[in-house]
Amino acid sequence: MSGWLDGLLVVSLLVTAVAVLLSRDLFRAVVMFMAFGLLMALAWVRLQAQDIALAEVAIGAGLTGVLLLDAVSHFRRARPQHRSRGTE
Amino acid sequence: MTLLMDTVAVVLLLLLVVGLLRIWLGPEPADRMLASQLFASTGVALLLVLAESQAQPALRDVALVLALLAVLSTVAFVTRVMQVARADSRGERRDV
Amino acid sequence: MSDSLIMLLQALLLVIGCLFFLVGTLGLFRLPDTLTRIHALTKADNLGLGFVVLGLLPSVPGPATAAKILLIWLIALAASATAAHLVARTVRATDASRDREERA
Amino acid sequence: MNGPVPGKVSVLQCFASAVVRTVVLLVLWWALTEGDADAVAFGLWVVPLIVVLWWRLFPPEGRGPRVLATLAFGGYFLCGSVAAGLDVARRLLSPRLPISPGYLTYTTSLPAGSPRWLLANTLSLLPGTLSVTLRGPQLELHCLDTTAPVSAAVGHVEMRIARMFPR
Repeated sequence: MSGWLDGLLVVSLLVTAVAVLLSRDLFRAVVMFMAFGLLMALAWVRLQAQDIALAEVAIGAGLTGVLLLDAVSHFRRARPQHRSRGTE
Repeated sequence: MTLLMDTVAVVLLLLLVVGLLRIWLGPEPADRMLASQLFASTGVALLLVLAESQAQPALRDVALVLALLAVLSTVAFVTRVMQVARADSRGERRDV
Repeated sequence: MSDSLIMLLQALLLVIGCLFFLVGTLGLFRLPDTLTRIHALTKADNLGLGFVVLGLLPSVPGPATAAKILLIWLIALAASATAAHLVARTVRATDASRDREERA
Repeated sequence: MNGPVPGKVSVLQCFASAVVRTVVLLVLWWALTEGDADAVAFGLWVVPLIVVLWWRLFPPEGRGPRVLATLAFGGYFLCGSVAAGLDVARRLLSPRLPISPGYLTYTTSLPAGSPRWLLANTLSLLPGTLSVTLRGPQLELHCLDTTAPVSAAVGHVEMRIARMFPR
């Protein structure tokens, strides 16, 4: 069963990494990156590196997410035509 | 018991991966934040289950930190969006 | 005898927890708009986490650890209730400002 | 606005509040360190510091919540959140998706401060309601099913919270 867990983890890490790179919407890329941070932490857990997992959760999923979200909203206010709400 | 816990972990990870789709699709930014909330709660459960099945008590601390810090990103998102909405309602930004 | 009974109970609680997580994820996809998705996600996921925590309780080493994982559940509960309120308020505010834009 | 009213809090209440806060923090420390004996000495240093900080940030406001009513509310809340989860599951799993979402504004009679926030936050986890905005006594809710008697249920929760906080 652990093999399944590791395989799924590897696949989802690759998927999120590619998604972060390919996303045209910056906000989506940031949220994807936060998801990537959490999955990375789980990967560290599976590699028996609990201390790195703790740091990854705090920095990758927590603080970097906050900083990037802040940066994106500044950027979006500076260039309003890049707003994701493209329904009109 | 360990087998059951590992199975539970696989199921939770699978649900988490399905949640990725909502981050990708989510038409509104709020939908994407919601999916990241799903990531936080499922991640906490996953870490607690792994702490038992791998017998690593330190993972409970990781789960605690995740539960505490996941809100921060939501708060950051909300404060920024609310500022933009408030600026909108004051009529500062009519450049759409 | 009672050991296997407890294990059965544990397995049952863990499976119920997984089912609630499944409901939460399903809600994210079946429901039509953001606010109803917040409903489903907040309620189902917290309950799922609660059942998983209950299922893990018998196998933790001591009462302090049991208290700790219950504490983690309480924190997750408070965090997600607050986050749900905040996201809902954001949705309301952006809806309102979009209405204003359309009227303008 | 929600600071303490001067002259209202007696010395006895201050003492009781200090004891309760210290005990709560000690239990918290015990749980966080998983009962580790090496960490106890450190905790005995940290806990008084945090009590002082807590005191300066949130001075005691008269009597705290009633113990029995709080326990009763905790039990009610747990049952309610299980009911909420089952309710959501039932609606999602039925093929017709029986929801009729909508807003509802409720005017609460609870005093400002923690009782109102407790009401707003717990309602998000109870069946069919989600708090959206809280402006003064006006609580705007989003309901999953507007055909259900939501107002009565909210009134019930409100009454239970009012019982926790002595006037």
